[in-house]
Amino acid sequence: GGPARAALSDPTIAWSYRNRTNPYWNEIVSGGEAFVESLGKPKSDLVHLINDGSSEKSLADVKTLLAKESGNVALAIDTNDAPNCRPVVEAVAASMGYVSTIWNKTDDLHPWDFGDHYVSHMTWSDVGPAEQTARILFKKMGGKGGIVGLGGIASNNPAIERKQGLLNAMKDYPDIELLDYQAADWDTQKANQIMSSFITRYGDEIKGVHCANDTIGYGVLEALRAEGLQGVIPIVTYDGNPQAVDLVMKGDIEATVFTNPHWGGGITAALAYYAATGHFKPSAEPHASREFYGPTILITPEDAQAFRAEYIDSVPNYDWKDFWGPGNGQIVYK
Amino acid sequence: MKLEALKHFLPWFTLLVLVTIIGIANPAFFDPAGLIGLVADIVPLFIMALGMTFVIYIGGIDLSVQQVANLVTVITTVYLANFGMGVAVICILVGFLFGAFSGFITTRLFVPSFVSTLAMGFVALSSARYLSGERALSMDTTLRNENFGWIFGNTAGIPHELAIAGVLLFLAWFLQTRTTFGRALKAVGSGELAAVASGLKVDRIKILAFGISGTLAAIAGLMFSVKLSGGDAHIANGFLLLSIVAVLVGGTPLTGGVGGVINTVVGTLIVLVIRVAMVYLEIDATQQQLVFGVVLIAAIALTIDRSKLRGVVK
Amino acid sequence: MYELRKVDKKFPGVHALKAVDFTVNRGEIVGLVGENGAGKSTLMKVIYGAYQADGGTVTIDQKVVRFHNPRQAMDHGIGMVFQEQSLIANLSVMENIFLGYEAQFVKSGIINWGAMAKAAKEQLAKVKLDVDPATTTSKLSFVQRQLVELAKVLTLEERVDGDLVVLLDEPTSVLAREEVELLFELVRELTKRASFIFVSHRMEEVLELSDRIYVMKDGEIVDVVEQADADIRAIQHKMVGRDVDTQYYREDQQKPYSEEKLVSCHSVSLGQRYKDISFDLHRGEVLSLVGTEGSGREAILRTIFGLNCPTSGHVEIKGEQISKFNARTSVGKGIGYVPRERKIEGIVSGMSVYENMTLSQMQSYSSAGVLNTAAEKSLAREWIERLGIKTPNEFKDCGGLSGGNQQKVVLAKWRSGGSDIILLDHPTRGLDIGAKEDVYDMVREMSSQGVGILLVADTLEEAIGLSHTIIVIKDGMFCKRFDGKPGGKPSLFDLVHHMI
Amino acid sequence: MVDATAKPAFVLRLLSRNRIVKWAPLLVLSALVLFFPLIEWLEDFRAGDAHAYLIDSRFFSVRNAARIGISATPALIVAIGATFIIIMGSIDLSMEGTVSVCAVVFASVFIGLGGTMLSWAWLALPLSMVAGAMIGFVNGLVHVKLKIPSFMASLAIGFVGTGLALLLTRGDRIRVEDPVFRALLTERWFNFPVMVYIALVFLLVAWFIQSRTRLGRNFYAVGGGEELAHASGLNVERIRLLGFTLAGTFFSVGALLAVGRIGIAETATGNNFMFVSITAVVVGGTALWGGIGGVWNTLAGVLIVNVINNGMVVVGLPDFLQDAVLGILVITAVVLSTDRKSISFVK
Ligand SMILES: Nc1ncnc2c1ncn2[C@@H]1O[C@H](COP(=O)(O)OP(=O)(O)OP(=O)(O)O)[C@@H](O)[C@H]1O
Ligand SMILES: Nc1ncnc2c1ncn2[C@@H]1O[C@H](COP(=O)(O)OP(=O)(O)OP(=O)(O)O)[C@@H](O)[C@H]1O
Ligand SMILES: [Mg+2]
Ligand SMILES: [Mg+2]
Repeated sequence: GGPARAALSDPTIAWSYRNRTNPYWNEIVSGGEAFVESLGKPKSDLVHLINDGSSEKSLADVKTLLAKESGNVALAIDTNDAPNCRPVVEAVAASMGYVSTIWNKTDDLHPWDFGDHYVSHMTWSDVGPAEQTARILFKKMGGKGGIVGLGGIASNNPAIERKQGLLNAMKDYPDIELLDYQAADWDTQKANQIMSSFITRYGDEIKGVHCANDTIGYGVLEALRAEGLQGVIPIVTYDGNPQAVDLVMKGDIEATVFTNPHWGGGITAALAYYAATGHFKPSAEPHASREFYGPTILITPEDAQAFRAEYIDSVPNYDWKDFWGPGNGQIVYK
Repeated sequence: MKLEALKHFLPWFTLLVLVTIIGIANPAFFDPAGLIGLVADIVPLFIMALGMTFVIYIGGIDLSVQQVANLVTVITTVYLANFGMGVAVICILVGFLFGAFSGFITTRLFVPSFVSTLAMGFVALSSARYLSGERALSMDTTLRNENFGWIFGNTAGIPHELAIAGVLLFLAWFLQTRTTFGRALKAVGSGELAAVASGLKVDRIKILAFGISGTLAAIAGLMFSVKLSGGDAHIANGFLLLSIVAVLVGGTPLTGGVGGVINTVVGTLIVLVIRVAMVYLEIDATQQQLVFGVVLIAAIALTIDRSKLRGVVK
Repeated sequence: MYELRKVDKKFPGVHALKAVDFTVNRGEIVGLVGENGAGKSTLMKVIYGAYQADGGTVTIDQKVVRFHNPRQAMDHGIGMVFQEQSLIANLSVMENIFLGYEAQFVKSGIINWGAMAKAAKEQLAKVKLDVDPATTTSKLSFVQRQLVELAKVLTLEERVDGDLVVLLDEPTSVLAREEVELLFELVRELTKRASFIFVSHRMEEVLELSDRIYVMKDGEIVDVVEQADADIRAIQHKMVGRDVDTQYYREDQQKPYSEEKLVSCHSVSLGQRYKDISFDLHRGEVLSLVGTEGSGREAILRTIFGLNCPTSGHVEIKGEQISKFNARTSVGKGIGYVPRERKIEGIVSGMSVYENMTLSQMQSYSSAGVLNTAAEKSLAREWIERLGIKTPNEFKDCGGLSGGNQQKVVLAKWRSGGSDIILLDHPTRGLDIGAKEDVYDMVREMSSQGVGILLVADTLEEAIGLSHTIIVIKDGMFCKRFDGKPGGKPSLFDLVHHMI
Repeated sequence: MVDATAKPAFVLRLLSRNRIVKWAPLLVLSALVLFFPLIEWLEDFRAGDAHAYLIDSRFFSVRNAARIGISATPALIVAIGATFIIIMGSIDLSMEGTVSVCAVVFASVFIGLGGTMLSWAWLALPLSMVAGAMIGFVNGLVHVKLKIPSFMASLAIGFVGTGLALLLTRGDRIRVEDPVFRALLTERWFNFPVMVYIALVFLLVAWFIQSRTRLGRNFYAVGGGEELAHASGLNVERIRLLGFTLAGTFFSVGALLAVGRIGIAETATGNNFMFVSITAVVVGGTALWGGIGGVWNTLAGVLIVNVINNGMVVVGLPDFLQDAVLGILVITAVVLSTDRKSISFVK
């Protein structure tokens, strides 16, 4: 970490994320904007850096912004790939900006190694919730039969964890057989094609489908619909997008997991901003406040209605200074 | 005739226009340290585009560069502990072999490079996925710093990254303009049949051009991997289209025989500046892609020397 | 009826047409001659609407017209047979014939192929060509394609009321004599309906066919002569601006060749292209292969140069048997090849004159792969001087030179590299007499310096005039060998007799 | 080069070689269709329950053919659009953007007008096709009028298209749930969903354009020699413009089918169409340098690519290997369908 200097007075608040073509990131952005508005600024004051899945662009854009604002930046970022986190954080710290990250970070990188400038890292422990959705799926299947799984980009952390959750759940269900598990790269159309091929290969053996996120779930659902199998073969997904919640309510999806991206988007920006403006001193906080898990809410047909009312139909008014309230404890490394 | 000579500088003119626009909007852009930093960051992309130039110069295209770089990030990360700096040799060799094999498929089996390199890219992707165990890998930081830390140093205010780019550019330029190989490349790009009938080993030259592209893609991947201190099978995604755009905007058309590595310097800078402009001019997030496309059309319309496109524009 | 008055055309740096006056009367065949780059093709293209004149007027039957594209010219009855063939190889014959005029066969948006085939048959009948109109054009022979080209132009007959003007830009340069006869016959028949403008570098043909002859030089019409008054030497003088030696083959300079064998072919065959060919080429010898188009002569040259690999037999170069047929090896053994398609295989357009000259011998102008450009340039200057290549300097793009000068660059490439076996494939095709003379001079000179030359000549006269030895090839097979020492040369008749 | 003056025997042999090359894509397709069941059979055989090779094959079944059909249709229509352009010797890389825009335009108008085919909302279909045609037209204008090579022009237009789709949706995805529209996927005639028949109709339309209209034939003329075509009086600029417009229209039909398949329109709808469709066109035997090939080739090419993708999963190939195998098979297919004797070099 660099030498401490006077906190920034009015840093540029920026969010760097993958793209705008995905509801998940749109929710993140809406949270970021809500936070900016809570400061009495127009939401257009939030600077968007979009990397389109390119780590190179992610890093380059961050550096450009740092150069433009001479380091007067409070940055919230998902660095797109875990290895990209280190150079991003190093660049921000070197120019005395403040950064909070979510999702992608290598295990050997920690906020406290950078003094105040690397404010925090939030991720979601997806193993547990993914295990829960798997259990819901298995229960629906009567505890036996074959399942197939469709994962995200195989090297992505959440993809790995969500698959792990599925595998963990299977330990308690000896009669469940994992027929196949393939990466669908978070892509609806790819998921659709893989699923229809799975149906060819395994036919009636498939009694359930475990999807790594909602986007994949939509593709799977349509592959099933094409065969007249929607509602016959249960599926579970992840992310809790509004449309997926609707599908849970209709019973097309058995369960999904809400990670509250709106809150995540707001709070990550808030952490960077309030650290930058000296509202709190990150280095004075315990480790648990600097690396922590975000909230997860399991959504099943029973509670979908209530969930929708609470989180989607009206967005809750969050206290953007309550950094750690909804969190889920310190990150644990295996 | 004066006008003819000016055409040579059209890409530079485009660059100047773009830079001026940003500079007017935000004079902070001209801060030298900031500028050097920005330019240093584009080095891996530039190196990849440099390799791409050779292939486009002979009228082909290399769609495998991004995947080769992906594979190399994995190789570097996995084998750094075993081989230290020697891992660079492995990477370069792998890059060269992938490129050369694409070239072989193109020249000997008559598969258009659009397809052969795309397919070889798939092979590289599979290898990367296999080798990485489908995980994002990170390097041991001390090992990285011991072996490759020097890449990110500074000497007299010049980032070493830039120096590396400079050296590679010089080598590429020398190869293109001063050697029999470079002359042969030009002949192959402008008139392959005449090159054959002059007794040149055209197949070998083409295979080598693809090999160079693969090699430079590997070097780009290596630098990127070291910079990020890790690698995975997707980490270099986003390089491919930009490196093609950099070459074409620089004024090396896909028809071959015209342009060259110096053009790619301008092309890369134009790409850099367009990208930087998005941030400096605070373009709305949902409009960035649209603006990129439009500016790209404008930049190319300004840049390309239509008289050199020889005959019809396809 | 068709008249150009004071037509001007400028290209960047070139004043291609200078106040040209040009008239074509009904049913007339007008010849147009001039050296390379005189502006003949440009004039044709202005008439045809492919280029737009910068000044002057064009009138048809006293009405002023101005064409913005070839289509408008066609609609006024003007058609053109191009110097380089203009048929599209991947289309069928009938599609080529009616290209751009398919509308007549379209009914409610659908092309009626049957009707088109029938109409195409009629057109083909006009040029006495019997091929299936649905044949892909690339499958036709060169001559057949030339006839299709003419048939295509003749569709104007039906399409346009009134008179036609058909432009023939060097239509004969690739035809053998009997095909030329056929073409001429057709043209004469067609004067009932059309006027013709005939461009050729073969002066005898122009004289034979044309009623009136325009002579161009440097973008200007320098003379107009009636056929009756035409005199080859006078015209040539006007064209070139100096006297042209009638003895331009320089037969008197022909020296006997030595006994040293440079190339020996032993029963070489290539599939069905040519079979069982044996001959020797000696140091200082000029050996011509004569035969009709497609008799396999070019294929033999290409085999010796390594561009194709024979299916049986073997070739020895300077006593060594070739085991691997590729251009690289042949060049290494001192063979140089001047291809027929000089713009495709001869020069690399886009590269400068000096780069073209050293392309085959870069190792001699480099050390460890690094070029010695200064040496290359001085070599280029030397040869530009020596062969009188018309180019402002050695940096000029070779693609911008005229055909004759391109040809000289190709020759310079091989000669400067010390090649002592030169394969010439139609070396004078499309060259004006001035340029041709230069080529003949070079052939003589090379031969006297001990270079062995294998020639596939443009005309029989050329073959007879230049060669020590003439071998007649018929249908890919050795037919007859003639000794061509000065004084004992075979006659045209002797050769033709064996060729067909 | 073809030496037409050679002996008839040679011509005959040549013809037969031509014929083999011409049918090569179909042969490759057939080989693949027989190959995957073989792997499947071997797998079962080793597991001890051999089945009848083709009759009991899961891959070689009508149901699976329908699945391949569903996944292939949008790509097929997009690739057909690209085929016209490639026949002209140009290339169109704008499909990803165009597909996204058209999908999004369709979905938002459709929802806006009532969200069911039984209302005026059906107007969204032609409107989306108009949008596609317009993007194609602009693409053509940029290419022809600014004299920017089609590769660059269409690539940039593709970026613009994706950007436009993003601007229209602000990143949201639009679900189209109207059962009448979704009948494209859910309604089956003779085991195949309606969308497959629709695609077939458009394939026939494309074939008709290619073989029976002046525009279609002119594509071949331009691809065979643009300068020659111009000298023969063709208005090449107009043909190119129309070509790109036509391609844009087909891209939009592809977009509609893609929405029909997934029920979602979003900025990402166009993802992956670029490489898949160009690869399919080339694998089908249409030459990138123009003048050769056609829509039937493209059908074969798209089926080859989709059969490989489907087959690899069906025979249980580990997913990290699938990219490599696809790559190798694609190269093989192109090698087999290339007439090496008729070309002197490729780039
Ligand atoms: N497209 C062009 N651009 C620039 N200059 C041209 C062009 N076409 C012709 N010229 C110039 O016009 C002059 C006349 O050329 P043209 O082709 O008409 O000659 P030509 O008489 O047909 O020669 P040849 O006998 O070789 O066919 C040439 O000197 C050339 O420099
Ligand atoms: N695109 C062009 N740009 C500049 N000059 C040109 C161009 N095309 C042709 N020329 C000029 O036109 C003249 C004649 O060219 P042309 O191609 O007709 O050569 P040529 O001597 O007729 O050879 P050939 O008969 O074999 O075609 C040359 O002097 C050349 O400089
Ligand atoms: Mg001419
Ligand atoms: Mg000429």
